[in-house]
Amino acid sequence: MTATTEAQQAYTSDEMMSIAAARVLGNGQRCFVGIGLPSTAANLARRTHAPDLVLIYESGTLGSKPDRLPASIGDGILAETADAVISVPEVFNYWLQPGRIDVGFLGAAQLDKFGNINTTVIGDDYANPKVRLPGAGGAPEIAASCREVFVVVRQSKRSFVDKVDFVTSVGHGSGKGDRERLGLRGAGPTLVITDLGILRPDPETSELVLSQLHEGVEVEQVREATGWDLKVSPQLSRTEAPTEAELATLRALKEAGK
Amino acid sequence: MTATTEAQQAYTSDEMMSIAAARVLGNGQRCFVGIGLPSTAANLARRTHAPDLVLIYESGTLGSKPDRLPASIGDGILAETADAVISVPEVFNYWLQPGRIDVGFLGAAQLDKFGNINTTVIGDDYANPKVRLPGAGGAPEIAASCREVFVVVRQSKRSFVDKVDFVTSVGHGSGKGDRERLGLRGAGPTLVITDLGILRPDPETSELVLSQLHEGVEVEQVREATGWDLKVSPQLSRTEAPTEAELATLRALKEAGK
Amino acid sequence: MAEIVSLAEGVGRLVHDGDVVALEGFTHLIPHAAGQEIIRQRRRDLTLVRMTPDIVYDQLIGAGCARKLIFSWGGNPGVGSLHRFRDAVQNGWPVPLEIEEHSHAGMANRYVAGASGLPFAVLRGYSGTDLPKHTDTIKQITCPFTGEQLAAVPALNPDVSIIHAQRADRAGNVQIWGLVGVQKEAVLAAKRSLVTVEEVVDELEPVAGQTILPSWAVTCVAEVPHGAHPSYAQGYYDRDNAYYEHWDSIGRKRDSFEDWLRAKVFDMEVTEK
Amino acid sequence: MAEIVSLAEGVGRLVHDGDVVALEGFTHLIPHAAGQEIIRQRRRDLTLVRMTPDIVYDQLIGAGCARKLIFSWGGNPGVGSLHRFRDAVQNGWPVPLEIEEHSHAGMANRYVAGASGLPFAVLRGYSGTDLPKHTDTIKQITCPFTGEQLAAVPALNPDVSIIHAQRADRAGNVQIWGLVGVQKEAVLAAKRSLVTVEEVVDELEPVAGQTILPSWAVTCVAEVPHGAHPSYAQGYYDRDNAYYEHWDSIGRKRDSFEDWLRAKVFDMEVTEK
Repeated sequence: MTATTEAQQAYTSDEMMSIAAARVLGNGQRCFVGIGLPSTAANLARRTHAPDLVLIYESGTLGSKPDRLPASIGDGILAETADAVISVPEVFNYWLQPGRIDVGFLGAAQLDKFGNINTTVIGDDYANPKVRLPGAGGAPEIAASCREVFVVVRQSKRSFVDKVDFVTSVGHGSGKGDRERLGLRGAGPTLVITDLGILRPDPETSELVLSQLHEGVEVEQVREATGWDLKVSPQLSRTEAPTEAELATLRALKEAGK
Repeated sequence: MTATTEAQQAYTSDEMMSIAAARVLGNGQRCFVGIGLPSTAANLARRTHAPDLVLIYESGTLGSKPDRLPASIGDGILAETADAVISVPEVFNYWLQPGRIDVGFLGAAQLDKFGNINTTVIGDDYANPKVRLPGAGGAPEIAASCREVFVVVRQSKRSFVDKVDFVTSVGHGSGKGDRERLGLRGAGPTLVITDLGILRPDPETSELVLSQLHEGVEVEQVREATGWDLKVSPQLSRTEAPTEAELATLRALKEAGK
Repeated sequence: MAEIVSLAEGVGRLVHDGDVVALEGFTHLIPHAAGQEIIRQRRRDLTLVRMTPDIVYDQLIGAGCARKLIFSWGGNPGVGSLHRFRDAVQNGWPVPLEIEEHSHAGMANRYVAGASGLPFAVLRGYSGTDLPKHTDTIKQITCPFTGEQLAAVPALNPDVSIIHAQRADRAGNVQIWGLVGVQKEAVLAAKRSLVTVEEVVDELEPVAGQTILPSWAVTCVAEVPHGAHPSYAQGYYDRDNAYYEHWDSIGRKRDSFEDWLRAKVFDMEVTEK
Repeated sequence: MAEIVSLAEGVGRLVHDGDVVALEGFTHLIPHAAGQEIIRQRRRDLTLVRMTPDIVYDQLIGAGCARKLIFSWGGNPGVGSLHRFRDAVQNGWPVPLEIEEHSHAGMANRYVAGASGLPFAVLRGYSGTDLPKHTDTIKQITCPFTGEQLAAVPALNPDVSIIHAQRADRAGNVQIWGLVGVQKEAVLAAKRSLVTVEEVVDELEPVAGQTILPSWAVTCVAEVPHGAHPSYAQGYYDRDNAYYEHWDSIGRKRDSFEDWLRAKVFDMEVTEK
């Protein structure tokens, strides 16, 4: 899965994705972190350009400062290094629900062109699914209540679909204005960071369009990895390749987490 | 205010009241304690026959074990000696509301023949009261949710009225069956302990009747201190005079609390 | 992130005429110094919110800062009445005081709803009492699953909540222990918040039973040693029970109160400069 | 007051066929030993409740103890799927498993309502998702003050809740610290409760961030060292991350799971006697 550019780069597309995802987090932001790819990116951001990033995990930690990647959402290191440890009901009721969190950082098993997320079932029949996924967890309310949502997910025709089989977490619903109609107070997914590039909702339609390509990736490659007729932003830009410092920090984090 | 018996006793009627109130608390019971007379009685009980009485104060302490009378409901000694200190919302929501408390121990400014309590206003006009009292505090929900309620209050025509000017906390409403109709789950006031004796609700009507006389008090004296036509239980009994141990413990508690 | 300011600056910036203001602290950690600073800055038309408007609000009410009080128990704990509160309710002195009266359970849940970003809270409360006749912020609600009737109260979301805590670090993280009351909820329910603390320290050593309000959940922090007196700060000083008794003699009469106001509040302004 | 019992006695007395049973512990302090004791005692037709039915419920489901699961996230955290859970949902093996699916916020609030003696909880949740189409315990409710539409979920009141904690004293007071999850609410919501602890001690030294469940709020306490493994108990042992990976290979196939069940659960019964 090494990204191929003219000169073969010494980083994988997964590394590019994590680094691109880390870069979009601003210093001092309050970030509700899902485990896996989001946690990797958020911890990388805190170790590079955003030392004051406030990491919030649904297990009940505010301001965790782990010195390695947590192995799970409730890794002891998250509690031991937190500013405050609170109960799970309090996380959701006092901190997430009122809109105190700037960024909800989510993964997805399946994502559609309006940024709706499915982590529940693959297949049309909920009672007899093709694949039973883990389910909602904290995601529906993270997607509803954070000021904005960043999704980080590997891109493929299987995962990027025209319409998700099950709406676990609402992105932009069936298009512009749906969030307001549903009473969802956050802005929803404003960025989808993949191993190929970055998608953003079109300001007119809220449909996700390709707005940024990672180094060495071509538009056609992204379109082939997308299950709908992907539009490309007129302001399409290029992701800068990872710096040595970013790569070294990411690798050290992952190594320490083993 | 010394109780007069044939041989002048060496205790006051207030002391008799506190001791009589302490005696009705069973060892191991969970008791939600109001400040003032109830707190004196509950602490006396814990120091005499009920060492395992669990004292709960609305300031957020479960199982306080003060070695002197607390000067207020939030005296530091209540927190320092508690099994657990919790927030005020938690006291009401997790501990009182679900019916976990055996006895709610309340005072009253005004009490009527069905044990309804007024601590809000004296006079008919809420907007222009004759006397503005402190208000409800925790009492309405203590009276609603504890398994039973004991009221401890000095008896006088002014305080024991036919109908309270304002129902701050519901006793037996307007009579038998009213608590069930109102959805109140505890039994309500089962004992009213005064400086003259003890009143209990009649099982048929829920009207408070005189069921016990303190040493040296006569029925007529109690009737004169009651603002309704007080009925007397056919099983009228006599309170035993304070023992030396009870008096000594009560006085030591009060002395230490100064 | 919370800014560390002086008390005068904090009150000056955060409390405006006409605001809904909550000062919380349940017996423990009552923000008395902040209350007096509000008087000193001559704020008017405040809607004051507090479960137990004891001395701290008797002072604000007597000084004419408030037009409305939202509360559940108004007395001088262990002593008796609040005479300035009574004088305002019964005689409209120095200005009329509107009241909105709840129970503790109702008030606590109103803050919880406010802190939770919900418009209302549900509780088992008020049933059969006369409170709903006089308080229009108590309604009934039906459980959509069981059909049961319960009480509903609207969220409290003060313009500013003020609390006192033991300490904060230089980043503005606030640490409280002992009786924690409803202070966390009051701060989280408010649009702005001021936390006065006994001391600002380099590091917040963990304490059993502590509550931490992270810096980013607080607007301003002011170091105000003894800022809770005559209330207490566990680990710092005890409750001044004699002062509560003493207050009765000050608050009982308008002239003794006004003498106190001049000597202990307004003249302090000059001293501070 | 809580009685101190053996694990076998606690499960024997408190968990009955057909009960609604909650085992809680959010990553930290998962009561694995108690889960395996339920398997060993061959309980059937349980309605299992848990926010995150991870390995502990994969085991119970695979062993055929459950007829229904109420949950919000079912996976092997950091590893992948729960194969026994999937096999029960998709193939009805070893018995069909009915599911009732919520979000974390909904489940947490259902426990809060249960602990609070309320029939339901209100939250901002589920709006626009497909969950309400399949879960009939999600309804709408209207704020009686603002007219706003919110979600309502019914209280959870398990017949028995089981949690694991660091320690208890001999009177049965239970102390927990580190990530406290939703355990207090789960215990307070339940009709009966069993708390397994790492150790029973003479005195509970205060710990920063502790939660205390007083003895009278708990039915039984059982001393079960390492009772959370492969989860962890802060201050006692770390999470066995390798075991979570290892579980994938056990749970993936019916026969490897049945081998594990025989060797690690049922044969342990003999050993214990």
